[in-house]
Amino acid sequence: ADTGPLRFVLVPKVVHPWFDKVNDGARAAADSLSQLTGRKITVEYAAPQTADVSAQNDIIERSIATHPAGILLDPLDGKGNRAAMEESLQQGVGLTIFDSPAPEGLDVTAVGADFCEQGTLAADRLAGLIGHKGAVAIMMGVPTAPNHAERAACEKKAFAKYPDIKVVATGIDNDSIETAQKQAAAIMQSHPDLAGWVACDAAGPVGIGQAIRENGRVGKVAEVGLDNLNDMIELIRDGVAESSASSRPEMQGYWAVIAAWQKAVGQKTPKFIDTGIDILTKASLQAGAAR
Amino acid sequence: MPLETTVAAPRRGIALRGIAAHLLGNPLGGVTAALIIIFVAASLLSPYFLTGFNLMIIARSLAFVGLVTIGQSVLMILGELDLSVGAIGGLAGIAGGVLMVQLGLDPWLALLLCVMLGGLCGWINGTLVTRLRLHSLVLTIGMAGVYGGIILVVTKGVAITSIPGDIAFLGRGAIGGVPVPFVILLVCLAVVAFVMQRTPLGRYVYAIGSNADAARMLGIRVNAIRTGAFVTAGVLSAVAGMLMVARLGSAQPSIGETWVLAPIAAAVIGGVATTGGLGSPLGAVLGAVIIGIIENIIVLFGISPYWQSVVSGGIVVLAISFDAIARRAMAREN
Amino acid sequence: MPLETTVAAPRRGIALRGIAAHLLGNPLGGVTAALIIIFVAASLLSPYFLTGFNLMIIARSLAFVGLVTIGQSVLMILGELDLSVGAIGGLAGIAGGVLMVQLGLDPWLALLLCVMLGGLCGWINGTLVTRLRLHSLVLTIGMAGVYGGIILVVTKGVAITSIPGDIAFLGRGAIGGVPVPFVILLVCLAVVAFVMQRTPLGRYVYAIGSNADAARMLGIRVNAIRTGAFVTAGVLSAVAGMLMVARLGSAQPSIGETWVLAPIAAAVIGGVATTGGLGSPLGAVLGAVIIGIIENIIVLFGISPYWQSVVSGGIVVLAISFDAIARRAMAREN
Amino acid sequence: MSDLPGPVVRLEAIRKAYPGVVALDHVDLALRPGRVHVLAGENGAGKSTLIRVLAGLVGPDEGRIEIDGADALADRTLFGRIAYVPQELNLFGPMSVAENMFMPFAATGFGRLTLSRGGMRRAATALIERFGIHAGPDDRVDTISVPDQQLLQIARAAGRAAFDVLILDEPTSSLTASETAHLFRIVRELRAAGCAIVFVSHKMDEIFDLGDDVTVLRNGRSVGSYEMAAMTEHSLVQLMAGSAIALEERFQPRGAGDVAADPILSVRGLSGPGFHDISFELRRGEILGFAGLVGAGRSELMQSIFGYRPTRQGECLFEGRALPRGRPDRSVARGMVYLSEERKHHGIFPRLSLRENISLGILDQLARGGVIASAREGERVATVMRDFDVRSSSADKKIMFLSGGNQQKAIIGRAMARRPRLLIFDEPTKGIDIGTKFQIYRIMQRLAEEGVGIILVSSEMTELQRCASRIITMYEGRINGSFDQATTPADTLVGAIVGAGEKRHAA
Ligand SMILES: Nc1ncnc2c1ncn2[C@@H]1O[C@H](COP(=O)(O)OP(=O)(O)OP(=O)(O)O)[C@@H](O)[C@H]1O
Ligand SMILES: Nc1ncnc2c1ncn2[C@@H]1O[C@H](COP(=O)(O)OP(=O)(O)OP(=O)(O)O)[C@@H](O)[C@H]1O
Ligand SMILES: O[C@@H]1[C@@H](O)[C@@H](O)CO[C@H]1O
Ligand SMILES: [Mg+2]
Ligand SMILES: [Mg+2]
Repeated sequence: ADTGPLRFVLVPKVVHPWFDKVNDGARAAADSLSQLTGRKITVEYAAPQTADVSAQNDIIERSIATHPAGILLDPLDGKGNRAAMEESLQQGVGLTIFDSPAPEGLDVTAVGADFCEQGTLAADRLAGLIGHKGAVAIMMGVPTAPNHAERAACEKKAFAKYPDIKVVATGIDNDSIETAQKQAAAIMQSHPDLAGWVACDAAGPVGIGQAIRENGRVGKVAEVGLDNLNDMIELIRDGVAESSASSRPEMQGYWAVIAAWQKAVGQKTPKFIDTGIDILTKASLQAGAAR
Repeated sequence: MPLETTVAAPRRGIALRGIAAHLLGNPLGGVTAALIIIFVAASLLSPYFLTGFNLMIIARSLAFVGLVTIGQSVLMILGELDLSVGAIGGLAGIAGGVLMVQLGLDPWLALLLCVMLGGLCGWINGTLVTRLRLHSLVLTIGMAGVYGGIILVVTKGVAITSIPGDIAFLGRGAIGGVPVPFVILLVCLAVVAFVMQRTPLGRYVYAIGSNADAARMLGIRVNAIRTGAFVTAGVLSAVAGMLMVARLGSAQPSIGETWVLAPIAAAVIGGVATTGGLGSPLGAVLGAVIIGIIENIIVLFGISPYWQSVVSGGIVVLAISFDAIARRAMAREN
Repeated sequence: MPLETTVAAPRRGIALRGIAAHLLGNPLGGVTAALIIIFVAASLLSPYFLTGFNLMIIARSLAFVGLVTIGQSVLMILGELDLSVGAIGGLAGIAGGVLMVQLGLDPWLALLLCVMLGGLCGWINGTLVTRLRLHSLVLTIGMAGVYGGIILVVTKGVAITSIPGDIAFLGRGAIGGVPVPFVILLVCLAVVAFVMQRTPLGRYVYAIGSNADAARMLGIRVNAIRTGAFVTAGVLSAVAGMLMVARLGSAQPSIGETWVLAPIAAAVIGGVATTGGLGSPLGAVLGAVIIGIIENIIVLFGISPYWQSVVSGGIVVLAISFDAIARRAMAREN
Repeated sequence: MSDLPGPVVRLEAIRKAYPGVVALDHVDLALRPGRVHVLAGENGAGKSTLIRVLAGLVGPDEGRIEIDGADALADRTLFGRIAYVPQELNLFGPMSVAENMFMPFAATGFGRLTLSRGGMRRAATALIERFGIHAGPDDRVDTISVPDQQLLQIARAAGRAAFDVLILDEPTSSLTASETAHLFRIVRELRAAGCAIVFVSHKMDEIFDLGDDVTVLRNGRSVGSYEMAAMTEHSLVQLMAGSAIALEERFQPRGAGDVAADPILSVRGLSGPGFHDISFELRRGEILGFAGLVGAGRSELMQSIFGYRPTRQGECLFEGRALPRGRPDRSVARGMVYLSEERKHHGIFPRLSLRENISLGILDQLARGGVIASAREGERVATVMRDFDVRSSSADKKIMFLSGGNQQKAIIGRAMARRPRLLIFDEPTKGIDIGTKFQIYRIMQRLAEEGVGIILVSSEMTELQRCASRIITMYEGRINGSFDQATTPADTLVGAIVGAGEKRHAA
C-alpha cells in the first residue's frame, strides 16, 4: 500500500533567501528519496510574508488542512507556535523541526546546528578582532525565535568573559535586511565609539554591513557575520565584515526531509541531527572559489 | 431598476439571471455573489477546502481581522478612517502581557483593562478629530506611529511570554466545534449590525456619513457620535488583540501589523464607501470572509510564497471588479 | 467674513499677528508657519542642524519621498488615492536592475524603459479605476500587492547588485553642492506646479476634484485626465525608484516600501484634502519637508530607536494640529 | 402663431423612464427664437427631466430632438448651441469666481496651453457687473453667498459666446426681488437679440412677467402649449393641478401674538458674524416674517439663534431659559427646529432613502425601547408624504433622485413632523409648486394657531404678505424696522429692505 506519493510542506520563518537554500536542500533530498524508493516524494514551500507568528500559524494550519505526509517547520516562537504544532500532531501530521532546537515535550525531530556554539564562535572571534576591549552591539534577529534567542544569549555570555568588553546596544531586525540596516545606522549614531557587531540571523549582518558602509565606518567598526547569503559573502570579500559563522541551510533542508520521510514511513528518528557550522573568511572563500 | 424589468425577468426567465438580478438589487448582492463564486470554485478546485478542519481554521483566523473590520466599517460609514486600529490592537495585547505577566494582575481584570485601553486610544483619536477638526486619515497615520511606537518602547521588540493559561480557551477553545474567537466575532457583529440597522444611533451614523452638516442642523450630536465610533473601533481592535494574545500564549509586538489595509479592503469589497453613508458592517465582514478564503486557498493550492502577494492582490482587484462588471452587464441587458 | 473684519484687523495690528493673519490667509500659510517653527526650533536645539552637510543630507533623502508626494498630491486633488505608488517605485527599480545587470542594457535606455514601466503601471491603475469605476483606494491596495508581488517573484527577495556606475551620479552626485536627486525633485515640482496652476489641464484637475459631475457636464474629459494623473504618479514614482537604485548602487526589493503613507501624510500636512479640489503639489512637498526635518532631528538628537516612531508620529499629529489650532485661534480673535 | 419665426428647436414624442416612474411620456416642445417659453407644472411633473433631455445631458428612451432642423441625437455637437442653468447649484466650490465662469477655458477662449489669467479676470469683472454679482473675480466660490452663486451659475451659461437657446431651470428660487428684476432685464435683452429662452419657475408673477409661451406638464405628459397672453393665473394653475386653487387665500394665524403672554423666544442684543445688535421677540401663535436683501444677514442670524453658528454677544431666551450657544442638538431637544435655505448642503442626505430622510427628524419619537419600530416609521413617513404631497415612486428611492421640489417638500414635512414649539423656516417654499405651497401655508397657520412660534424668512414678498402676522426687515446685518403686516403698505416694506432713508455704508 505504501507506494503512493508523499508530499511534505516546508514552513520557514519568512520569505527570505536563506530559506531558499534550505528549500534547495530539501528538494535534493526529495529527489534522491524518490529515486531510491520509487515513490513520488515532493516538497511544497509555504512561507509567511513577514516574520509574524500568527501569520506563520495560519500557514501551518492551512497546510495541516491539506493532510500532507509531514510538515517541516522553523518556528518563529516556541510558545506562540505551540498550539499550531500540537494541532499538527493531533491531526496526525508528523512534524520535523529545522533551524531550531526541539520544542520541549513534543515528539519531534530537530535538525540544525549547535546555535549556542555558533553564537559563541562569532562573539569570540569579534572579541579577538577588537583586542578584547571596547563597546559592542548585538543584532538580535527575531527575539522570540528559539535559535536566534539561543545565539543572542550565548553571544552575551561569550562577551561577558571579557571584562573590558561591554555590550552597549542590542537591535532587533526581525529577519529583515532593511530593518537591520536602519537599526544599525541608528545605533551607530548614538554610539560613536562602537567597536564591533555580531548578529543572530542571516539578514542582520547584511543590514549591519550596509549601514557600516553607508556611514563610512568601514575599518572603524568591525563585524563578524552569520550565515552565507550572497550579500554576506560580498561583504566579506569587500572587507566590510571580517568573517561569518555560518550554519548550512542546504544540509538542514536535506536532513529535515530525510527525517520527515523516516517518520512518515514509521521508522524511528533521532531527537537531534546536527548539520554543523562553517567559518567563512576572505581566505576560505578564495580557497573555495579556487576549488 | 425600472418596473418593467422586474416584471419581464421571469418571463425571459433563466432562473440564474433571476437570482443574479435579485442579488444585484440587494446592497449585499455583489459581495454575496462574489463570495458564493469563490466558495464554489474553492470547493471544486481543492478537495481539502470543504473539510470541517479547514472551515474551522478559516473561521478562527478570520475572527481577528473581522473584529477590526467591524469597527473600521462603522467609521467608514461615518466618513472617517482609522489607520491606527492595528496599532491599538497590538498595544492592547502588549498591555495585556505587561499586566498579566509583569504585574501579575488577574487575567480577567487585565483583559477588561486592556479593552478599556483600546477604547481610550479610540477616544483620543476621536477627540482630536472632532475638537481640532483634523483629518482622520492623517491623524491616525500619526497615532499609529505613536501607539506602535509605545509597543516598541515597552517591549523593545521582544514578545512577552508565559501568558496565564486561564484565558487560553478564548483564543484556542471551541464551543460546539466553533472556535471561540469566531463566536465572539459573530456576537460583536450581531450587536453592531443591530445598532446600525435598527436604532436611531445607527441611522444617525449613516446620516452623518451622508451629510454631516445637515445632520448637525437636525440636532444630531455629530461630534459625540463620531467620537463614539472611534471608541467602538478601538474597543473592537483591543478585543482582537487580546484574543490573539490568548491564542498565541504570548504578547507579540507584531500583533495588529496586518490589520490596517485588509479591513479597509474588506469593507470596500463588502460595499462600504470610503466617502461615507453607504454599506454595512455585515457586508464588510463578508468582504473579510472573501479575503480570508483567498488567503486560505493560496496555501491549499500550494501557490509559491513568492507568488502569493501577486495572487492575493489580483484577487482583491477581481473581487471589486466583479461587482462593477456584473452591475454594468445587468444594466446593459435591460 | 463680514466686510468690517478685514478693515478692522490692521487697526488692532500687532505686527506678528499681521504676519500670522497673512500666513493664515494664504493656503500655504499653515504649512509654511509650521515649517518655519520646526526649522527654527531644530536650529536652536541642535548645533548640527544648520550645517551644510546636514542640510544636504536632508535635501537628498527628501527627494525620493518628495517625488512620490508630487504624484500622490495630484491624485488627491483629483479626489483619488494610489496606495501602489511605493510598489511601482520598487518595481521600476528592480526592473532597472534586471535590464542593466541581467540583460546588460545601456543604463540610460534602461532608465527610460523603467520610467515608462512606471507610467504603464499608473495607466493600468487609472484605466481600471475609470473603466470599471472602481474605488481607487482599494484597487490600489490590490495593485500594490500585485506590483510588490512581482518584485518578490523576480528577485526572490535578493537585491540585484553591481548596477553600472554610469548612473551613480544621479543618486549620489551634486550640482553646485546641491544633490542631484533634489535638483530633479525641484524640476519635477516646478513643472507639475506650473501645470496645475497655470494651465487649463491643471485647473481641470481641481475642477474634477471639487465636482466631477459638473466637470463632465462642461465637457471636460474627466476619465482621460484621471488616467493621466495616475500615469503621472506612476512615472514620478518610477523616477524616484531609479534614483534610489542609482544612489544605492543596487536594486533592493525593499525600495518604495515606505513611500506609501508618508506622502499622503505630507500632502495633508501641506493642505491637500483627501476629498479633492484643495491644496497644491507645492504645499504637499513642503509637508514632505516637514516630515523630512522631523526624521532628521530625531537622529541628530540621538533619540533612542525605540522612541523614534512615537516621536515622529507625535510630530505629525502636532503638525496637522498646529494648523487647525492656529486657524481657530485667529477665528476667535475676530 | 403663423407669423412667428420657425422653431429653432423641436422635441418630438420624448419618452424617458426611471426605475418606477415614467418621467416623460411622449412630450412635444417647440422653441422659437426671440420668445421666452415657460415650462409649468407641479413638482415632479418632469420639467427638469425635459430640460436635461433638451440640453443633451440625458438621452431619451424614445423621441426626436431637432436643433436647427438637424437630428441632435445623431450629431451631438448641436447641443453646444444650448446653454443650460441647472436647478441645483453645480459649481466648483474651492475655485475662483472667474475660473467657474470660464471653465472649460479652451472652449471659452482663455487658454490653449496656458491660462490667460489677466484676460479671464477682466472678462469676469465685466460679467460680474452685468449680472450684479457681489463678489470679486478671485473670490473662492464657496465663500460667496448662495444667491451670488446662483447668479454666477447663470452668468456662466448666459454670459459667454454664441448660443441659440438658454435654459433657466428655477433660476430665481434663491434670488430676491431686486436680483430677479436684474436677471429679467438681461433675459429680455437676450430675447431681443433673438435667443430662445426656456424658463421654469413656481412663482406666478414671474411666469406672467416674462413668459411669451407656456407648455404645461402634468405627471410626465404634456397638457398643451399656449400663448401666455391667453392665460390667467387661475387658468394656468388649473391646467397644472387639474383643479382650481383659491389664489387670494390668506394664512395669517387667527388670534395671533398674545402680547400679554410670555414670548416663546426673546433675542437680546445678539451680535455675531454677519449681524449686529439684534433684539426681537417672537410670541406664541404668531408667524413672524423676516424680509431683507441678499446678505442682509437673516440666515446667519437664524443659524446663530439655533446654535449652528457662533455668536459674539447677547443672549437668546427660549421659553424663558437661555439657549446654550453652539449646540443645535440642545435647541432641537428643547423643541426648536431650523430649516435651512440650502437644501443641498444643509437639508437632504443624498445617499439615503426618502423614508430615512424623513424619519431622521423623528427617530426619537419612533423608537420603542431604543429600537426603531419599522411599522410606525412606515406610517409616519406615509403621513408626511401625504400631508406634504411628496411624490415618489417609492419611499425607498434615494432622495437624490427625487425632483427638487419634492426633496424640499420632504424636508419641510420632516421639520413639521417633529411637532416643534418653535420653527424657523429659511426660504421654505423654494422651488415648491403653488398648490403645495398653499398646503404648507395652511399647515403653518394651523401649527401657529396651536401655539407654535414660527419665524418665516422669505425673499418672496407675497409669501410674507400671505402668511406673516408681523414683518421685521433687516438691512446689512441690523434690524431696521418692524411692521404689522395687515396695516403696512408694500412700498413701505420694500423701502425698508433696500435701506431707504438710512445712511449707507461707504463700501
Ligand atoms: N462679504 C462676504 N463674503 C463672503 N460671504 C458673504 C459675505 N457677505 C455675506 N456673505 C454670505 O452671504 C450669505 C448671505 O447672508 P445671509 O444668508 O445671512 O443673508 P440673508 O438675509 O439670509 O440673505 P438671503 O436672502 O440670501 O438668505 C451668507 O451665507 C454669508 O456667509
Ligand atoms: N435620475 C433619476 N433617477 C430616478 N428618478 C428620477 C431621476 N431624475 C428624475 N426622476 C424622477 O422623474 C420625475 C420628474 O422629475 P423632474 O425633476 O423632471 O421634475 P420637475 O418637474 O423638475 O419637478 P420640480 O418642480 O420639483 O423641480 C420625478 O418623479 C423624479 O423622481
Ligand atoms: O538561522 C537563521 C534562520 O532562522 C533565519 O532567521 C535566517 O537566518 C538564519 O541565520
Ligand atoms: Mg425641477
Ligand atoms: Mg439667507
